[in-house]
Amino acid sequence: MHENTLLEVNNLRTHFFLEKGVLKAIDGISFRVAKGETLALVGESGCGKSLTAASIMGLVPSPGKVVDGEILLNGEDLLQKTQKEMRQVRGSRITMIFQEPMTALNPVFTIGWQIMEPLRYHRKDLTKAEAKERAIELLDLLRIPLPRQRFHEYPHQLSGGMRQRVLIAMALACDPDLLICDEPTTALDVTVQAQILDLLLEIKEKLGTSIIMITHDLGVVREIADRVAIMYAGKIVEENSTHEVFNQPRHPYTEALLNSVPRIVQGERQEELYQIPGMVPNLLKTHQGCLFAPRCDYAKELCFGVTPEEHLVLGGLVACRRYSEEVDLRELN
Amino acid sequence: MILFRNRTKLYEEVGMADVLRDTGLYKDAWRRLKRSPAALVAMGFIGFVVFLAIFGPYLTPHDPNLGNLMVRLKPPSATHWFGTDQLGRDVFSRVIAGTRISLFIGVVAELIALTIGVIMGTIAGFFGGWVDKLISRLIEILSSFPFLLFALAIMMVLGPGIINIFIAIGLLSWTNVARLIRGQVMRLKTSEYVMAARAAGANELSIIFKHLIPNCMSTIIVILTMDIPGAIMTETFFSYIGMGVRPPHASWGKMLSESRMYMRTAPTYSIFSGLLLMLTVLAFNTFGDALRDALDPRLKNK
Amino acid sequence: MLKYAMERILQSSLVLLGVTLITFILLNVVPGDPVLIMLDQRADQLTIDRVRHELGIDRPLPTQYFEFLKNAVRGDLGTSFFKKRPVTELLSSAFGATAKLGLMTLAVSLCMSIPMGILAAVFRGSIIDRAIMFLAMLFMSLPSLWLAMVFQLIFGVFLAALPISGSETMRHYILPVAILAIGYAGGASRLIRNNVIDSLGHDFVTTARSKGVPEFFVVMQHVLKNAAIPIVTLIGIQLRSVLGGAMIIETIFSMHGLGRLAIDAINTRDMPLIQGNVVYTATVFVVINLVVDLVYGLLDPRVRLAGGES
Amino acid sequence: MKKFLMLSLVGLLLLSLLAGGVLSSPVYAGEKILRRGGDFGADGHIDAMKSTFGRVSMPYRHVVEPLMGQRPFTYEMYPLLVVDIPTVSDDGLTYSFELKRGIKFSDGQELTSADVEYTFNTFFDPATNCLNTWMIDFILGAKEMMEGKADSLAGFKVIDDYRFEITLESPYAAFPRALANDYLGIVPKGAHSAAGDRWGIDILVGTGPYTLESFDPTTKIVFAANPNYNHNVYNGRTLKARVDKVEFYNMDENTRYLEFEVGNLDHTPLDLTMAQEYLNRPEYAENVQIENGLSQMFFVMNNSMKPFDNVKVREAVAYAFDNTKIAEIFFMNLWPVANTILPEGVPGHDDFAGYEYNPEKAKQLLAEAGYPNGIEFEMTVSGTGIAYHLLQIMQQDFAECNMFTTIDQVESGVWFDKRSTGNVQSFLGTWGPSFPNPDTFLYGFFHSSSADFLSTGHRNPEYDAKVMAARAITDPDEAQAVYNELERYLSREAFVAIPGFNQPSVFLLQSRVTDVVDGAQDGLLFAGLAD
Repeated sequence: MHENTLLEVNNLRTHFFLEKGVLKAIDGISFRVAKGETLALVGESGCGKSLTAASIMGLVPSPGKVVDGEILLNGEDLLQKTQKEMRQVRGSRITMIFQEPMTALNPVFTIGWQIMEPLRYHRKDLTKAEAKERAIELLDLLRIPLPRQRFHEYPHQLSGGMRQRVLIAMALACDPDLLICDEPTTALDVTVQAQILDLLLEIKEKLGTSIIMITHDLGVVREIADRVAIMYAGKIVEENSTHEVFNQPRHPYTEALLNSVPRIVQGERQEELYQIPGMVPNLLKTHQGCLFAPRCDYAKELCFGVTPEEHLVLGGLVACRRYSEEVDLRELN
Repeated sequence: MILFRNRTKLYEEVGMADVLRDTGLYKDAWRRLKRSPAALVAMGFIGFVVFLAIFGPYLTPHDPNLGNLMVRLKPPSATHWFGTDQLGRDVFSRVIAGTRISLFIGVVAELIALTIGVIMGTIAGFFGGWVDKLISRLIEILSSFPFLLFALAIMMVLGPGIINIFIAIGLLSWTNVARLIRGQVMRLKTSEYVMAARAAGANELSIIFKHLIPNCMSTIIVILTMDIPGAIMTETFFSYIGMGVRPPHASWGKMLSESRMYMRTAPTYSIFSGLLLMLTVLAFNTFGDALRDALDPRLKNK
Repeated sequence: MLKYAMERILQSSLVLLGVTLITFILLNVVPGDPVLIMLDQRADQLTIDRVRHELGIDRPLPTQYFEFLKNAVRGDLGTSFFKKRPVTELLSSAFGATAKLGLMTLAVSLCMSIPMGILAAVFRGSIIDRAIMFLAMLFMSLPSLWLAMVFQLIFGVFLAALPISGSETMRHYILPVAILAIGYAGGASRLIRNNVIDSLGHDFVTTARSKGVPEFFVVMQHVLKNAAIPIVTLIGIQLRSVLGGAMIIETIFSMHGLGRLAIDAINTRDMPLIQGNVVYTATVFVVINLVVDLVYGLLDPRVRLAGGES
Repeated sequence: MKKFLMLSLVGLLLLSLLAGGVLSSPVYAGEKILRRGGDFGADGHIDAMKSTFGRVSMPYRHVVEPLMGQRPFTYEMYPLLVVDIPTVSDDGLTYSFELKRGIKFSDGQELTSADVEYTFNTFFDPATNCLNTWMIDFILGAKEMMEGKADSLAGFKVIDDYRFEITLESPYAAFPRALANDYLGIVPKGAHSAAGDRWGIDILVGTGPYTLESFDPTTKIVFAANPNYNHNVYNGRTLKARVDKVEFYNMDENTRYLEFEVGNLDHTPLDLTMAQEYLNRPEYAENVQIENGLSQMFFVMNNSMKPFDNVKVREAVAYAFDNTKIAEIFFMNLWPVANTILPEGVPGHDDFAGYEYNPEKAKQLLAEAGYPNGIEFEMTVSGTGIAYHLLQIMQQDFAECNMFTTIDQVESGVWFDKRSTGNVQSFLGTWGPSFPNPDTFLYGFFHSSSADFLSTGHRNPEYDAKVMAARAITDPDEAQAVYNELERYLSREAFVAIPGFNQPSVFLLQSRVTDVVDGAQDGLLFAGLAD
């Protein structure tokens, strides 16, 4: 384990036990987040990226259960902690912000109250007045104008961007080590998105907080992430530095994802937007081989039979047959 | 115990959105209903009661209205399974005979209430403006009325008889239906597909009948099941104040209110009179609850 | 706010006017002549005419109604035909027992239904939920008439633990309150459960949990305050119904309340008393609706500010 | 604001709890309270003048007494406020009275002729709104008063403080009996006029054995003993209230029985169907009391309506009404069969054996009347009492006689509306006098003036004239003969109504109740309680 590793997830499996069978929503993923690093978890909806966040937070919903793996925060396994101990971690060491700023705030409490709430449970040393000062400080930090006035307002009086800032302020209240952002900008206007991302970048600089950014927006990834983990059907198919992923996508799925983003190059119009053929596999069924194989342009017969292993590549990992030692690298092109 | 998101979102999240969408509304509801054993038991019981209501007259071992004064208020025996009542009539036969009347009152009264309620609610919700104001005031006036007076007035104007009990209960309880339907229509009115239909040049009548009412259908079905026990209970009240079905005919409510006098000396009379009523009400409530969960989660706040 | 209240009061006066007018018309349509009821055994036409004149029901109908309105505005609801007492006196004396019975019923039913509803919602789908919901359903299915008899018999006669009827002491209220509260609690706990479940599904619950808020506070603060609005509506409806008087229970337990007064009035076609009852019921209806609206404002900032700005 | 709201709600609840505790009725040690249950109906007052109901006059008599008294059960008339039974002039028109000296109202005022005069004037004053004027409107000047043409009763003459005379328009032999009615209770002039609308509500002053302590119209009336009561002598002993208080509770029927069982009530009327239940329970058999009274129940057919306009049809009903079976089996002989309109003990009664149940004969009579396939008619009933049960039994018997009936169960208001306008086709009616007076039946029920009000539909001028003439007959034997003839006409010739049962009073009485004078129903006025 590296000195500067903050979070290490090893072979995490989260399954849903439904009447129809066991749904392997997360099926053995591993990744690391270093201190001060931003990791982007990228994938289509339903690939299990939000559930990964939930697993880390210890908030997996009821038919679901973490069945295997380790989640090490500074070396402590969160999965071994009791509910009560987990509660001490949530909101203080790991915090989270959500996709829908409109609904993630409780409409019947003032934003001040809600920002002070984590302090009430995690920073018992603070008096009420101090907590209030801290909240206002946070509002100020997130460039919310007139923080003292806003403090007493209710969520419905704020715009979407403002609410997301409030959520971030709330998440930062106890100086967390890790901030998980679950598609924080998806529900926002483009201009507001940019502001929020800038803010996040700034915070990262200032506070040195590690961030897990869950998103399907590759633009966001490019802007903010240090490293990227691409998820597909409950597995991480590729993990590498942002630069590598964007310049040298190794996994066919990553490649496909990148191709499906419209690129506007001056004077040139893309004829057709690339679409990934086929459907996301039904995770209730047992699959053999690579889950992406049915949709993969490069799939060989072998891909349907053998589950691909992870292979070390330059700066990262990729789970594709094409990188196994046995395969001739020349076949790649 | 801990919920991460609500279930719909959850299924979407884990790639099971198809579970939610691939079947039709009713088929889907039926599938969900089948999962609840309580609902199935309730449904079975309702089926049994309906069977009794239809075939009851052929099943009674004795004439339910014919008494033998020699065997008044007897405990259960081989000839009289549930014992006899104060006029020596067979309680078992009367309970079965009462099934038809009580169930009929429940269903027909509720259908009447629904018809009026749906029409009024749709008109108020769809047209809005002064029509809505008028109907809303009317509903308000009717709800702030002494129930008994209103019931009496209707019964008086119509005269006594089973049919009029239906109508009275129906006229008394349409306001709730109207209120619910009104709210739902108002919501649906601004929905995208209604807008689309409008944009496509559909006239108002066809919007109401093609779009609004079918979309309220699940609400309507749920209200029907949930309010039938209410109507059956109302009949008990009518019987208590001596305005029930015409003697010597039996209804559950009538038997219940008459039997309570003999609770100490002939407890079985009272217990058996009330039992079927209670179980039926319980079955309808249970079934209605499950049906609502299966059909229309939006109705939860009723 | 004031403007809103004024508007509501104006609206409600219209409702009141409508209610009294319909009552008046109904009473004149419905068979049953108070004079004939009063003179049950025998009377000559002279007496009938004289009594009719004395009660003022020989005047033209519009005159009767306007006279009633004129006096009602001054707070005089007339004198009961049968009870020979001022209607306001009768109503206010009966209000005591009804209000006591009603408020206690409401309190007890809420004390039962709120924990029941929350527990069932929190343990949704579990055996606890099923047991509680079955109990609630059973509560709803028990006819109060029958329950009253059984309770009187068990607690009053066999165990001799509680009084069978009357309203003199607190002990007298135990049985009727229990019977009424059981009926109300059944429906209420189901509604509360559903609302809590609804609120539990909201994103802010996840937010709260992600902040490390203990589950108890998640439910008691975040969820309950959001589920409170439908519960307040429910309390409003229940309050309205308990304050209307419980006809059967008041009769069976010999309580001097409004429900019984209403039965008497209607049975005897006691016009002033019926009108008084109607005015009272409608007023309660309006006042409670207004209060419920105000409470909404207290609970939900969105409503409050919307009201304040208009 | 929120806190305030919560606090006020909690406060309200606490307050209501406290109020409940404080309001508990105090019971003093050694105080004897006789508790009676009953049904007050919808009445909120106890002013017998303004009511026609026994439920009002019965409590009223605890406080206010009429001039004459009548022993319960035996119907023996005795002077109560007057020295002796009044003497009548030779023309049978003028009665002379003399009041007992020294009788005081409970407010200390002494009873004088002025009070009696005031009472009679008040009785006929249209402003009083008395509902019972028709009972004695044959007093001279009564009609003028009721029409508002006179301020005082011409037939009432005060001679001095203790003596007065009353003159009638025409002779009426039973007049002194009429004075024994509760609604003619003598009220104190000063207190009554001062009380105004509150008379019978908060204020009730009389010469009676009790005073009104409190009156809550829907639940409870409390009377306290009047210690100065001394003018009612029976069997040589002065009657007095033997308990400190009498409390009347207005209760639902079933609740009354339960309260009786736990010992909270000393007396409650008992529905006949329940009487059998209690007789069958050994621990209560002793408590069931039955007293034969003068009330008769008969099956009334509206003589003006088809098919009952045909005397043959009415005769057929006499053969179809199996009152013997009902009395024996359903009433377990607690209610005797009545075969005549006039009950035993009333002049005019004879021992007619009645008509037996005979479907063949009934069918034959129907055929003779032109209904070979039988008749259909409607029987109306209000409430769920004894008549409701009886009609259902009779319906079965009738059906065997080709009489096909429906039972129309109506709400009480509708009942009165329908019956009092002559629109009921048939029903079970109960009628009874307060003393053995055939006139109450013959005039009160079957006179043409009742044809519509009581839905008898019976109109026969000849009969009317005979009834009116019979009123003036003072010779008992002559009266007996005339009444007998009229009775025979009603029950055996014209079959105006079919006699059914003699209706006794049935009630539950605790064994600790002592000193019941004669009949317990009314004799409870002076009953005591064993320790």
